[in-house]
Amino acid sequence: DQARWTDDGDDRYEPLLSEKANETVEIEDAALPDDLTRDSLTLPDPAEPELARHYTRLSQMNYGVESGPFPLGSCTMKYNPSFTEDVAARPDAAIHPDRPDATVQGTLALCHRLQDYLGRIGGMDAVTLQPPAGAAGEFTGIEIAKAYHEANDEERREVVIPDSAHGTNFATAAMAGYEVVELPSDDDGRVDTEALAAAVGDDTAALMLTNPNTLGLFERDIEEIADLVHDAGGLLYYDGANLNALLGRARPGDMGFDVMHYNVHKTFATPHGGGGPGAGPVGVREGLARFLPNPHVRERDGNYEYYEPEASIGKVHGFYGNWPVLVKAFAYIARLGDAGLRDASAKAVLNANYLAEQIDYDVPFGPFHHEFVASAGEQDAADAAKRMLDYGVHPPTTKWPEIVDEALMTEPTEGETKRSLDQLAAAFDAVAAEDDETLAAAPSRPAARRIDQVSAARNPRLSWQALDDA
Amino acid sequence: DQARWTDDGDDRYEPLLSEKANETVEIEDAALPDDLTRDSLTLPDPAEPELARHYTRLSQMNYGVESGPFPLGSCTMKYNPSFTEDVAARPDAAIHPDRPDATVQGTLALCHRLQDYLGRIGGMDAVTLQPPAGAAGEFTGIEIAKAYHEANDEERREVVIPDSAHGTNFATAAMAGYEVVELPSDDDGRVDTEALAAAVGDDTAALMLTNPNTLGLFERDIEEIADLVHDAGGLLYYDGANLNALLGRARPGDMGFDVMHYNVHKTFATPHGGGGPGAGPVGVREGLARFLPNPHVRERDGNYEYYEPEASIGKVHGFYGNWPVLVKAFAYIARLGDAGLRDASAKAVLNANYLAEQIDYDVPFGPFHHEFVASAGEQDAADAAKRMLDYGVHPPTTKWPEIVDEALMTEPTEGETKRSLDQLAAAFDAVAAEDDETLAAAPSRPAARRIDQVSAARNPRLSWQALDDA
Amino acid sequence: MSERETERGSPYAPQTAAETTAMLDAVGAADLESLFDVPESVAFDGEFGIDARSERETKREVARLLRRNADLTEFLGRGHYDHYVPSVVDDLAGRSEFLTSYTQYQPEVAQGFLQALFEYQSMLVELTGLGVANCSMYDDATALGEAATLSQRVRSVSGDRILVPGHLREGKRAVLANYADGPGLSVESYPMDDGAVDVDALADAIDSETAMVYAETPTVRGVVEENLGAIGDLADDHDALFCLGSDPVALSLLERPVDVGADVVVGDAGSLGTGTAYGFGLGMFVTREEYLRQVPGRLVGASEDAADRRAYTLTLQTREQHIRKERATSNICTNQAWVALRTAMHAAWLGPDGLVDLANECVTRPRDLAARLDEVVGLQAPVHDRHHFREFVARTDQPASAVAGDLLDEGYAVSEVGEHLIQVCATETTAEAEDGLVAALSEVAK
Amino acid sequence: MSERETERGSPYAPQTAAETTAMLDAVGAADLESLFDVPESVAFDGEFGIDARSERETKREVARLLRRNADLTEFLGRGHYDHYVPSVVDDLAGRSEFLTSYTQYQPEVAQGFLQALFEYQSMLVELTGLGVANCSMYDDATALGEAATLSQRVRSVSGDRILVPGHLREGKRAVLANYADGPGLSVESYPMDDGAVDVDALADAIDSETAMVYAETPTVRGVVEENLGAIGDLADDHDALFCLGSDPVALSLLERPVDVGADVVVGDAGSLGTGTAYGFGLGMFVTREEYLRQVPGRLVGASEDAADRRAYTLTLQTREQHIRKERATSNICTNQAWVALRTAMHAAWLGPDGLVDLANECVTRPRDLAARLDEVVGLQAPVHDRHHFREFVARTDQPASAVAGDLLDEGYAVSEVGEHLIQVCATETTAEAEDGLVAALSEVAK
Repeated sequence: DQARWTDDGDDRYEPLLSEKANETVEIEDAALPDDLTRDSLTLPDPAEPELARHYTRLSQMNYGVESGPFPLGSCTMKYNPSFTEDVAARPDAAIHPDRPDATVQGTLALCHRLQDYLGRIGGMDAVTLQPPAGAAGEFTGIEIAKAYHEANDEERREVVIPDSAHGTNFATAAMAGYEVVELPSDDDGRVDTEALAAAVGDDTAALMLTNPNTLGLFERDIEEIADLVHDAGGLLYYDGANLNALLGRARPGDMGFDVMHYNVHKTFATPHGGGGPGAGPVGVREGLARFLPNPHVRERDGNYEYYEPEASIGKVHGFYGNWPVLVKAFAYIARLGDAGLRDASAKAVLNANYLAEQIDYDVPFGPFHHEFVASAGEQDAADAAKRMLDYGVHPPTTKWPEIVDEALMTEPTEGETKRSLDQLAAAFDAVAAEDDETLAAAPSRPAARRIDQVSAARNPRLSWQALDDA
Repeated sequence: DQARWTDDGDDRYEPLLSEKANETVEIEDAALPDDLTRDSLTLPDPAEPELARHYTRLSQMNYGVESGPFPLGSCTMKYNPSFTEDVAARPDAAIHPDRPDATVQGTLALCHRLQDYLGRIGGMDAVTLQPPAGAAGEFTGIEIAKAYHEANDEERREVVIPDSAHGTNFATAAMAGYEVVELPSDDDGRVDTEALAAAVGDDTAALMLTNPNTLGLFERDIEEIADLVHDAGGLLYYDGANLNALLGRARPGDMGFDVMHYNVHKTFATPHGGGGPGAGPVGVREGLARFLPNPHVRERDGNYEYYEPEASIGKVHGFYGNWPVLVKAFAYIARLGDAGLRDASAKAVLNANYLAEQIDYDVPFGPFHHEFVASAGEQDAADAAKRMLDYGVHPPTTKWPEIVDEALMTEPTEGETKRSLDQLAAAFDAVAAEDDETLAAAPSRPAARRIDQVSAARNPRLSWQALDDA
Repeated sequence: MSERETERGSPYAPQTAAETTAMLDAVGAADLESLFDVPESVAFDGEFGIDARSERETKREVARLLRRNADLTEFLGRGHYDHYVPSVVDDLAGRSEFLTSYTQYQPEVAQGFLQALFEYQSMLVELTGLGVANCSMYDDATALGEAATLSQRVRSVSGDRILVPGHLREGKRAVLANYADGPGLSVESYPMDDGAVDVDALADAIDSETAMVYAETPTVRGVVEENLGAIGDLADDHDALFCLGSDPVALSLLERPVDVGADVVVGDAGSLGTGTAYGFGLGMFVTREEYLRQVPGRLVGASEDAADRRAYTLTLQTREQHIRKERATSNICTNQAWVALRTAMHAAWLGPDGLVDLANECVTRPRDLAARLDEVVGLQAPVHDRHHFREFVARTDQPASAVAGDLLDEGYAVSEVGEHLIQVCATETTAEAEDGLVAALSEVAK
Repeated sequence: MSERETERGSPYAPQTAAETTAMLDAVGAADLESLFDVPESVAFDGEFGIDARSERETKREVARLLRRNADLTEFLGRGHYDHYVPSVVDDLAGRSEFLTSYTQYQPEVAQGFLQALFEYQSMLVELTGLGVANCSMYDDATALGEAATLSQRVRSVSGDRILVPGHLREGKRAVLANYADGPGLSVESYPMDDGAVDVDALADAIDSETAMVYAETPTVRGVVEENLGAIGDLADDHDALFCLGSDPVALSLLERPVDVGADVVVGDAGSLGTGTAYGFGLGMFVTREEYLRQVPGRLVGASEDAADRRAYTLTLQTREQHIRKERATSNICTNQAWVALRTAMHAAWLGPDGLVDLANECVTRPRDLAARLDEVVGLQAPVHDRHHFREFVARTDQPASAVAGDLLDEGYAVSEVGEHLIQVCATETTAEAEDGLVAALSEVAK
């Protein structure tokens, strides 16, 4: 890569914008009376050429899917097709949400079609696009379950969640006011149906489940699980984080799930954007459609309109959700169609299996699908991950799920070639052979050396105003 | 910057596409008879994710204006405003050149306006947009001069060019069938008017001149020069490569130039694209407009049309020139207006003067404008440039013009801040203080180490088919 | 291209057929289907019935759908604003190293995004005067919801009332209601007086059970709130959190939240960096340093690396769901980081002078437009005798629905906010359309 | 933004006023104007009279102008073709490291672009079978002009005749004429027979004074030339260079130029990577290895660096103007490198199967469309009883100008190429519009 000016005396990799070009403007002769205005404003003031170099430089200090393999387990870092960006940037997509329905027929038509596509893919009868992320989808789904029970005049206070589940499941249940009942996995890494039978009852509002689970394992007893939950009067919630493993092979609706969310930034290849935006549409089976968020899109005689579902839970986003993200997801699904979606899953699963086969680390559970959890064994998984950075690849998710010691949770996605998987496997194996000292000293090659997390948390400096040296 | 997978055994920085994913397709069942088709086709076949990583990686091994200072003398590597890309990408700009005039009124209106703007900026009476680059503009201009003399029933066989001129001037004159008369510079680095007086005569078709010249010096005797050439019956051609130095301060037309080209990829900030595309519009004074390339745009009653100038030299591009580049140039000029264009020149000149003041290398000639030529003195200028790469900046043009020993021809442009100029000066000075051995071993920090030019030329390998090791 | 077509599979799954075979061999599988450990009884053997398309055809299909949107000039606001976003923001934010990266779990290879988010946080700290900004929430409504739950966590005494202004966007209130549902908070409105907070009425409404008072400036009707200090004092007197709704453009000019006693500032920071995007937003969340460990969402902090250089990392993650699970401060995981990146870029492009100029234009432009509309027969504007920011409400002699509807036919969209009330939003992007709006209203309002 | 406005200067000159003052001090200048060493007598003290605009306003202004272009579906070709360019090409080629870089005078920091151009050259070598491709010229017409001057440099005997086909785009011939002017070459046409080269007539025309024979496949009328081998033999017999015009899409399917005796291949390589761009092109120039040192334009070659790794560099620069001056092989300096980058990307995206599929579609689509038009009352198509590529000529009973003009009113553009001849170009991008064209022609042609 290109050399870049650095002075050995520099104590930073790239100055802050505020260190480059801060300016203070006194607020004078404002269009408002003085007592309604601030006195001054101090912010960076780079001209466009400086701005461009600053962010170009920052981008060079960041690793994306086009930089190399990005096998973060449970994150589905697949390739984000360029053309979906162009599609979402269409001027006729950049409209205001408060227009009357009759003037946004195009937008509503696209939403209606996407609802339909998602319904078919998940085996669900109705889908809302409003939740702006996966966790927001979970919240929507759990609020729907709550509304369902309330409509049945039932008070149910518990949500059951396996110990291997995503942290969001627990937090969502708590946010909705539920008590969390944590379910231990069985020795095979799956739901322990006996423990489940013991856990569910009159207080069970729902079971939240990912399938395949975070170990990549399909919950083979899903029908029994569904029966247990349904017999207890609870609902079955599907966390769609791992849907990329099953496209066209199994549908949550067919497995007995009542509610689910889709992570379009995982399964449908919209870019993760350094943490967001995503979108978390929620699908429900027919009887639950009346609880969907307000408003919902329906078609009448070729025209589209918003309406409020009769027992709607209300809103989970101020407007209609993350529209540009939804456009990208629509474009991705329309591009791939049935065969493409099926193939994406097949190749994602093959890539995970192939990679697991190539590496020296032990993979205790299986058969897995789109991801696997290896164990770093005697090594510290976090240190091993740092060392992988030195080999130029992004490491897997580490130390989670806790069911595996020193977990390396690995999801290569369908976007890798055999060549890049071999390269990735070589990095795993090189690291596996190294000693603790080497791992602890890593990384040395990326933009920054090992960063002190403890110092960051003990002495929080969350803005340039808080820096002593700035 | 990010680490990247490399194996010490690798003998390349990034594999060729052909090394990653070559495929052979047999041509069978073609839509044409076998005897009209080839047998097979062997080319790279990367899927889009691989393609994206390949070119992302290649981009990381390339230095652009947004990477840092790019003070290549005579190249005017100024910042290229992002928005001009968006403007040129408009769908209504992406049309076919064979439409009837009535259906391209927008395109013609823009061209007409740009012709007008350029005419005002250069002090020229008519401007053609057809030449696709600066050298093509020179060719157009010299062909116009030729046509002018032929129209006067004169045979003139010589074009006079100062020794400090761009190589294109010489090549263009030869290409148009002229003999080149090379004019030595005087001790001040400018045109020697006595030598010029001796050189011009009945055979002089034109004098080609850059002003300020490649040393950044304004040809103070330009009026005398113009008189000498005109009195001899020749035309005065202005090479617009250095026009960024003079915007709003002096116009070629006012100095007595009869024909000129504009380098829009220099003066008007269209991106250089790794060598092109550019555009080289040509301006002429009134009497020469009838020789302009065919077709030319004119306005009639608010409508625009193409017409063939009565004594047109014909065409220099198959269609109408590099249209997308022209759109960007138009947008740049319209954005800046008078004040912006004037300011661009002022800051370009100030930046050059400031940088020259800061560095330890000697700058023998002055006062200069937008660029200066320093001398590396006892050092080899090419080696010094390689060493600058290690300090993370792009070096100046080296070893040219020859009038300065070990020349470092430096043009920082208006796009640099004081901060970046100080950084650049520090790089100059660090290199100036180093010994020959250090310079000869440079660079060590960029994507590649010093590249063997001799081996490349002695054993030309111009395609992957020609590589022994591929 | 044939291989790029989807008949044979995903164009974004790059394995060649030969590679697939080799890899199946390596894992000992007969075929791809045998890799799926799905019991027969739940296997899906149907089709979705979704046709694959080429990239070109997909674009055409979206174009065909979206062409059904009417071509309108919008004078719409009410929480979603159109400020011009410079091209360089699209260009830089679109770089794949930013766009396709993930949450910065490995900070050593994510310094670029972390620094950009740190800079975003810092800008919000300057704009609000408060000490801690998180690096994004979904939108203003969900940020408000998070503020309500924060109020319950940090308040020293119990209390479940959340007081909100009578003029509040319905959607925002509905989201807040859902966030309030879990912790059992009750959301109640207090009245307005000529478009601004009726401070006396608020004083009557507030009590010791009040966990949080929310106010906005500008309000959903564009009114610049003049009594923020008094509202802050009221909240303070009752140990209630004072949550202020605003946005970065308004905060560039208006009183600093810290100076009026705000404890939390929420709003849509996407008013910079996003433009009109059908309600797509960026939840701004800024609060006092004392609530640091109760803040929802991600925080970027400065630290040092092993080379003793300043470096950035996500920090205080023990607040978050992936560590704290059901005891987390929020369930948020995926956020709007990339939108925050764009906002920071846009703010830096404008600079402080540009921001102040833009904010001033947001005062003068609606002021001037209201004055012009006030001269139109059948209109009185503005309805509220207040300072406005970006937008204002006008009274119509004709039914508002008829005026707004007829305006649509003329190609202009305004909001209908009452039987005889329309709302008009004017920013720099409507500059060239205002003459047309005045002319059209002169026709349809009389 | 106020500082970004141009009243105070260029928004792309980032000095602050304080910096300007400090820098003027450093150089000892009183003010900016004193830095200009321009004699009073030639100083410009007027104004250009060009108004500055904000970025937003500039975009609006261009939009306002270009909106005057009619909204037409184009069935136009004749040397400029519309093939779909995937978004990823825009995205990757638009990266500033590529777009804003310059000619690779410092190869150590330009390996990325050099490798991409090396790959472009290699693709052309594969497509033509010839050994040396340069890394770009302006367009097909200028590349043809350069071929003509090459023919004079490399031919072992003198001779100044350049023979070109009777069916040749006028613009291309005009450019060739200008290139021929300097070296004193004469450009002469030889006749066509039913749209293809009349080989017998060519045999009559060619003589020992012939420096180069030029032929095209497909021709400007879309005819696939069937006698290339015979033309090559004729040229060879007379020691004339055989220059073949084509393009990368056609060459993916048609006979390899090396197999028909071509010495030089020119054409518009921008048919991949560019799309319709008002004639903006990419001059392809490929020739035999024996002419290497006479090749115009830039060449990228492989070499090794000091670490013994493969690396790339511009090579054989002694052919070029900046070294050889008036003895250079061409005056070209700025070329179309970035366009070549796009072409290589597009070709790689398609892959060999995609290229062959696309080329086959360029045969079948016009064939099928011609058959449909042949059934339209008032039309006979194709006029030439030949294989076609992308386009064909149809005969009209009505005057062609009336038919083409009436079609414009229906929203379709075709070329008028004779009193009763129109030309129609059909590629994958016209797929959805062909029904409409047939229907419209059914109305206007009868």
